[in-house]
Amino acid sequence: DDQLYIPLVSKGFQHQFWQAVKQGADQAAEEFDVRVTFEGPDTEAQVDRQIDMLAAALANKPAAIGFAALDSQAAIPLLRKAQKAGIPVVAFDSGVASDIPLTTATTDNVAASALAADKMAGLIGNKGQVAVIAHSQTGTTGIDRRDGFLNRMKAAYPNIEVVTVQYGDGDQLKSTEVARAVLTSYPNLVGMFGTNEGSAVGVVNAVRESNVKNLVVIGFDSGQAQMDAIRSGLMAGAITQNPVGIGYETVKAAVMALKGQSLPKVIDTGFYYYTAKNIDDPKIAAVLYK
Amino acid sequence: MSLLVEMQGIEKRFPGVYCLKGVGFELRSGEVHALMGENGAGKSTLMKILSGVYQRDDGTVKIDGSLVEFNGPKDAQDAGVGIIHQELSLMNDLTVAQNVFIGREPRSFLGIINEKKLNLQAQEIFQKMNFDLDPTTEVSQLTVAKQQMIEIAKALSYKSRILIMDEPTAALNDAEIAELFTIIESLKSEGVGIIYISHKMDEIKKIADRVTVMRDGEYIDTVEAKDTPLSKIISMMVGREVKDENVDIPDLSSSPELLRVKGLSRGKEIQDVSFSLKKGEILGFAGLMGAGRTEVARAIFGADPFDSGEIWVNGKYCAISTPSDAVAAGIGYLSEDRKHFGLALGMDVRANISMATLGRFTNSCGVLKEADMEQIANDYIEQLAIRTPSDTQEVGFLSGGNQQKVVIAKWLLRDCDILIFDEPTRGIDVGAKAEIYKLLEALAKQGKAIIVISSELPEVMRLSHRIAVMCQGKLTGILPGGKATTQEQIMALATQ
Amino acid sequence: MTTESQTTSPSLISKLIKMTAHQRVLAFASLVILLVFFSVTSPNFMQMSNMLAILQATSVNGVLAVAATLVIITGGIDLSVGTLMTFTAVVAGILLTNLNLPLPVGVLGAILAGAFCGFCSGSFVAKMKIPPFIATLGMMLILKGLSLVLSGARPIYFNNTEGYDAISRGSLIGEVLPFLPIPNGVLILFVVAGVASYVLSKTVLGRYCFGIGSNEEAVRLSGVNTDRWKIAIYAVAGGICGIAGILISSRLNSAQPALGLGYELEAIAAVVIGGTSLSGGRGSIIGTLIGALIVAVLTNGLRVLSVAQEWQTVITGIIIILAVYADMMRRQKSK
Amino acid sequence: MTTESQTTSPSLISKLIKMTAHQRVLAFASLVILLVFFSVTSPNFMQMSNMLAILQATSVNGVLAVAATLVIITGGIDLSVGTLMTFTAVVAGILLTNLNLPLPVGVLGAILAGAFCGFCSGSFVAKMKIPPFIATLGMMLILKGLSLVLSGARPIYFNNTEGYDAISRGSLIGEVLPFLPIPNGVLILFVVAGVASYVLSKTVLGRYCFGIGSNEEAVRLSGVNTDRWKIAIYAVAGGICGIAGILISSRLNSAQPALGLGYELEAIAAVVIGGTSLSGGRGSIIGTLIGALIVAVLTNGLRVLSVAQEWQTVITGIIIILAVYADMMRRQKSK
Ligand SMILES: Nc1ncnc2c1ncn2[C@@H]1O[C@H](COP(=O)(O)OP(=O)(O)OP(=O)(O)O)[C@@H](O)[C@H]1O
Ligand SMILES: Nc1ncnc2c1ncn2[C@@H]1O[C@H](COP(=O)(O)OP(=O)(O)OP(=O)(O)O)[C@@H](O)[C@H]1O
Ligand SMILES: [Mg+2]
Ligand SMILES: [Mg+2]
Repeated sequence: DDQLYIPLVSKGFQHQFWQAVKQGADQAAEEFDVRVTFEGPDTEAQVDRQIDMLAAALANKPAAIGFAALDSQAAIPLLRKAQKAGIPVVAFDSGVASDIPLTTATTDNVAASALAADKMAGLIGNKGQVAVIAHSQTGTTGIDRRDGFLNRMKAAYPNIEVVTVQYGDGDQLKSTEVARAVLTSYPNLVGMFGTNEGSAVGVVNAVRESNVKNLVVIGFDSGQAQMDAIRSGLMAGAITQNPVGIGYETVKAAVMALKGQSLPKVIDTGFYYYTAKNIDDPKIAAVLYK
Repeated sequence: MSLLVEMQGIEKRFPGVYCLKGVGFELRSGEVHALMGENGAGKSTLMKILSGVYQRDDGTVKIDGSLVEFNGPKDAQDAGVGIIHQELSLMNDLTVAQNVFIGREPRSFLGIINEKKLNLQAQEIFQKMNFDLDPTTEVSQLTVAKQQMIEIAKALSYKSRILIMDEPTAALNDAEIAELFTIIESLKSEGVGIIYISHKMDEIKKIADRVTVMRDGEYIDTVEAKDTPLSKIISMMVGREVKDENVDIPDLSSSPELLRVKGLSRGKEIQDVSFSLKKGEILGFAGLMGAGRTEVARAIFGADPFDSGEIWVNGKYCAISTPSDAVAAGIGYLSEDRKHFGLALGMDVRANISMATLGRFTNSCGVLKEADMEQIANDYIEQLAIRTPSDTQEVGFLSGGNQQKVVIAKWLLRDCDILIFDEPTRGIDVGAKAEIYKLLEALAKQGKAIIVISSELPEVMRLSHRIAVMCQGKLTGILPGGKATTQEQIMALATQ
Repeated sequence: MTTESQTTSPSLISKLIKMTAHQRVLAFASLVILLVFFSVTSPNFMQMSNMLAILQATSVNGVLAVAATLVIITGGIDLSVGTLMTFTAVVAGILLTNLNLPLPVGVLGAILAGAFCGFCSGSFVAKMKIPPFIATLGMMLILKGLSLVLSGARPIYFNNTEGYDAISRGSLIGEVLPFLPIPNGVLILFVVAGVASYVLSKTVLGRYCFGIGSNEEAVRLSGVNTDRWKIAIYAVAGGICGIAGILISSRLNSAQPALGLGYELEAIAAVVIGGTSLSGGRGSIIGTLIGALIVAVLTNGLRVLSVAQEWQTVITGIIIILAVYADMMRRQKSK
Repeated sequence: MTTESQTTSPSLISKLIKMTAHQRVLAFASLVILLVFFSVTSPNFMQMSNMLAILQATSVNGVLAVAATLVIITGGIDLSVGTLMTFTAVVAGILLTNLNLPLPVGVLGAILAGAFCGFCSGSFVAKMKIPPFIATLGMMLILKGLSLVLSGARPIYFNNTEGYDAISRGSLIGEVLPFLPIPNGVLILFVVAGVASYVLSKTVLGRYCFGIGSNEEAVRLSGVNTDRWKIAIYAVAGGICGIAGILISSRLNSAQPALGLGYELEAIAAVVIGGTSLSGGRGSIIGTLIGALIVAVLTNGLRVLSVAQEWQTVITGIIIILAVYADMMRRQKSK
């Protein structure tokens, strides 16, 4: 077939966030009549595996490439090779420390979790102890979301103490276990922030299992369980990015580049705070994945 | 007497080994039929074919006159063939009773095992054998001899009509052997046919009705046991006369002392054992099963710890806590259990022979001198007549007796001043045995000090310059060797 | 296996020492030391709710470890326990949510699916003579992929199935004894462990487990069809993983197709910490339970102490080594 | 180990068949079949650049697998190879970037750090009699934590160190033979494998590796200080992991502190696919290389064919089982 081939090398595959990105990419593929493949390593630590994937993608002589770098530097030699071969590169989710990618389809994770901090502060009356259950200690999204929250709390809310940051690897079961231990060690906790779907659902599970009342839970991303928790009031609200949009924009940008159209340096796909009130707004509902 | 088994033209090849070359064999009911031959003659292989462990390449097997085809040991069992394998094949982590009845546990609905009944059944068999053992003991806790008794008990429990015993007495002492022979007699009277393999020639005269001899994978002849002198059987086996002279005891009065053991003790197993050993001397250790001889040897060698006692080598106190200490002090120990303690079965003959001596075959960078090792290995293969296709054959594929020779070669090569040989001739054929006796004597003449532990009294008496007797962990006496001591004198000390 | 008391006067204390010196009791020593240590260092550790959290955390890993124990005793290894659990959870999800079948069908389906996968692994090992490591590694990859394929790479929620989450989270005991709200998941773990322990020590299957692990050739030479039994053992282990699949999906109220990778190492670790030998022939379910509890207490305790995560890992590593070392010493002494 | 030819006329063809039937050559069969299959199905597979990508992908896993082979031949297992690699990469990063020391110091430091960790694991196994699984699992956790602690949980970039990335990415061969730009990383893999293979077959260390794996007690009773040799073997394996640490950090131009988890299973898989027995006493480095290449070719080929990722996993699982099965059949026949 003579369809244009655009492989997307992502940071992950099995997790819902990445599946949503894939979904957006598939949508765009259909719309622009290109062939898209989507691949990512098992964990966000496997920088070298991602590079092997990128190498295999390049071997297939693609028309363009979408790439979400696990490490901002590691892939630069391969990207240079792509550049030399005239293959346009579109970055998504997080950037590459280089000017090779024509554009980056992303949202500001730091600003997004700073918003989570603001919402948390408002709900707990600007004082008390809160904890963070994060999904990764070393991955860029994990670091950005954690630090965005912590720095905002430190800078703007002196009476709020972030007592601990613990990591559950984004695994629902492990996050549940971690959150329960945090609830045990900090009985006076008033709020908890989970930095991705697995972490947030873990917090909700822990709250449910240990029968804690009056704890403000704020999550990140979407997914059925998280949306249910918001509807039922267990979770006050959550930040969502637009993963479907990220996937869609990435492929779209690649197609535009191939047509020789100019692209902005950054395509900001935006983020939103949603609660039980606005969860069904069409604008919000459109960016949530189940 | 009816023909129970008829094997004809049996052929079997292994890679590089033409093992059985058209062998025939027959067994009548109610007879003990001895199968004789040198190490590697093919006896065990023939029996493994009869018991369904191996498949033959050619030939026919008839049982009760009808042709049979065994696809596995189960088929043979169902046809009434039971076997005691030459190599112990027990499950070390299970208890004695569980071993005996594996596959035939008394079970109720849903496969729930009646453990009580199991132990009782085992107890019954042991009682019949006059063998005193708690059926709930774990097999790994037992000595080789007791493990051998369990193999026998297991084979008996099948109530087979055809019972193959492949060197059942190699690890046994006279008392147990006598016990086994009464059992054999009573089985005979029940019409069971028994195939008996052994390298202990005196046993043949005692129990065999007929003798079939094999050599180099070929059938030689079948003769009536009582009409044929042993020397004839031996020359049929070996293809020549075997002569073995009696011991002549050298004068060692001016010989320096090489080893002194003072007050060696550990729990009940070793109680205050003291003795000394001179350069050029062969000290035999006699005793019943479990007398503690192996324990003493292992303690001296540093293989097991001991509570108190001292070991002096060459007049100097020696702190030995590991085998490498012992070897450094010039002590070598050939274990009674070659499979577990003597050989790396997965490695080749050459590697096993040189295992204790690698330092001699390496340059300063730790690179091995393969050519030298090959040379030496082949020297020993020749000297000890080890039957193997080459020095790169995996030891696990050798016949039992040839495996034993490989361990002996390992220690001969190590050239220690003090050599402890624990059951060195276990499973070794008559011809080779005589060779090994001569070898030990030659070593002693060269100035080595040798301890020989053996459960065969004639062997101890044949070899030893002095005989130490042990009983229940104690050294009960040291007797002079040669004609000066009778079997009765030794037994008196061994059963105190 | 008896240890002799050093004291000569048969005082109460010496008797107590004698009692605790007994092998079985001492196996708990590391666990007890950990519990005492964390109770002393953190006031929040020794609460009913935290103890329940620890037990709850043990339940899934414990059940997987029980499955792994059976296979390891035969001298094999099962790397597929984690993804098999996930796969069976997905199967349950499809049966219950996508096909809307009644709850018992879903539960049974998951267990049977697990048993079938175990049967396949067992056949690879027994019939095709593939080393267990490879057979189950292959199975692990196959199941990892199939879970994603079957679920469409998204979680399946059990919202249609009334009472599904109660399987793990509800508390039958709590209904009778309100002060002891032990979750059903934990109850199921103990039932599974109890049955497995009984099967291991009292039935033919268990006997052959030990026999095959101890000396497979000897068992075969005794006329036992070892291949068939090995397959049976892997199938049983697979069925137990199916139970773990039910437990985890009930607790998360969803089948998460991406979960389960890495759980195999944790399960095998619990088994080995519990004193079961990887070379086969030796082991016990009670040991495995203790091993799983040691891991769970350690993990929870360090978290409750709010030790920084990177140090948690370091300390866990050290303590696992020490716990096993203590266990080795104990065994050596009791010999 | 000889195979007899069936044909009676000694024609050229029968001779050829005889030659290829030779054990060593046939070991490559699965690998060759995979290569041929992918070449036929995808025009992009058989390009120089893709072959180099496959080799590059093999290099790190290959070196780890070589390290694991040594330990596995002794009958042990090393679960720490992956995190040990990461740890040594972090050590190199600290030496070179944080302390600004010259390149050789960093390389040597990483290798020595690896050897030291191996020495520790070896001591746990040999002196404390801790099962290798637990000793190296503990080590894996300790090193995982320490890597995060030392690096402050963020990557250390080697931007100060001129030429660090050339260690893996540069091509000495390419400078001489421009049409064959094999990266140094691959060269290093082959050098490491060659040396390890020589050590295994020609030196005392290798002999004791096999001896200990085959029957440790028999070797000990031959007067060999098996404990000391075991420690040495683990230390050598650790040093090799240090080389892998250099390779991966040079390839990524950074030490990634969270990487490495899960790599142990892949390395062990390569070893076992290569025919080394997990029960010890048997194995070869060439087998391990083939095993690592099979995995790399399979992974790359399926990607180049653009198979959906979930199906990639399923197919990989199936083919690994089949490849090992073919290998088992071959060995059985050649017996
Ligand atoms: N599985 C095997 N593979 C290769 N060779 C074998 C195998 N089994 C036996 N052999 C060879 O076949 C020959 C006969 O061995 P067998 O065990 O039958 O001898 P045997 O007469 O029982 O000797 P022994 O008295 O020493 O027990 C030996 O040379 C042995 O090396
Ligand atoms: N591994 C073991 N565990 C427990 N007891 C043992 C073990 N090995 C030997 N024993 C016991 O130690 C005692 C001495 O056994 P040892 O093997 O030294 O006797 P021996 O005189 O060499 O006799 P033989 O070798 O003929 O059996 C016996 O009572 C035996 O049951
Ligand atoms: Mg024999
Ligand atoms: Mg003895």
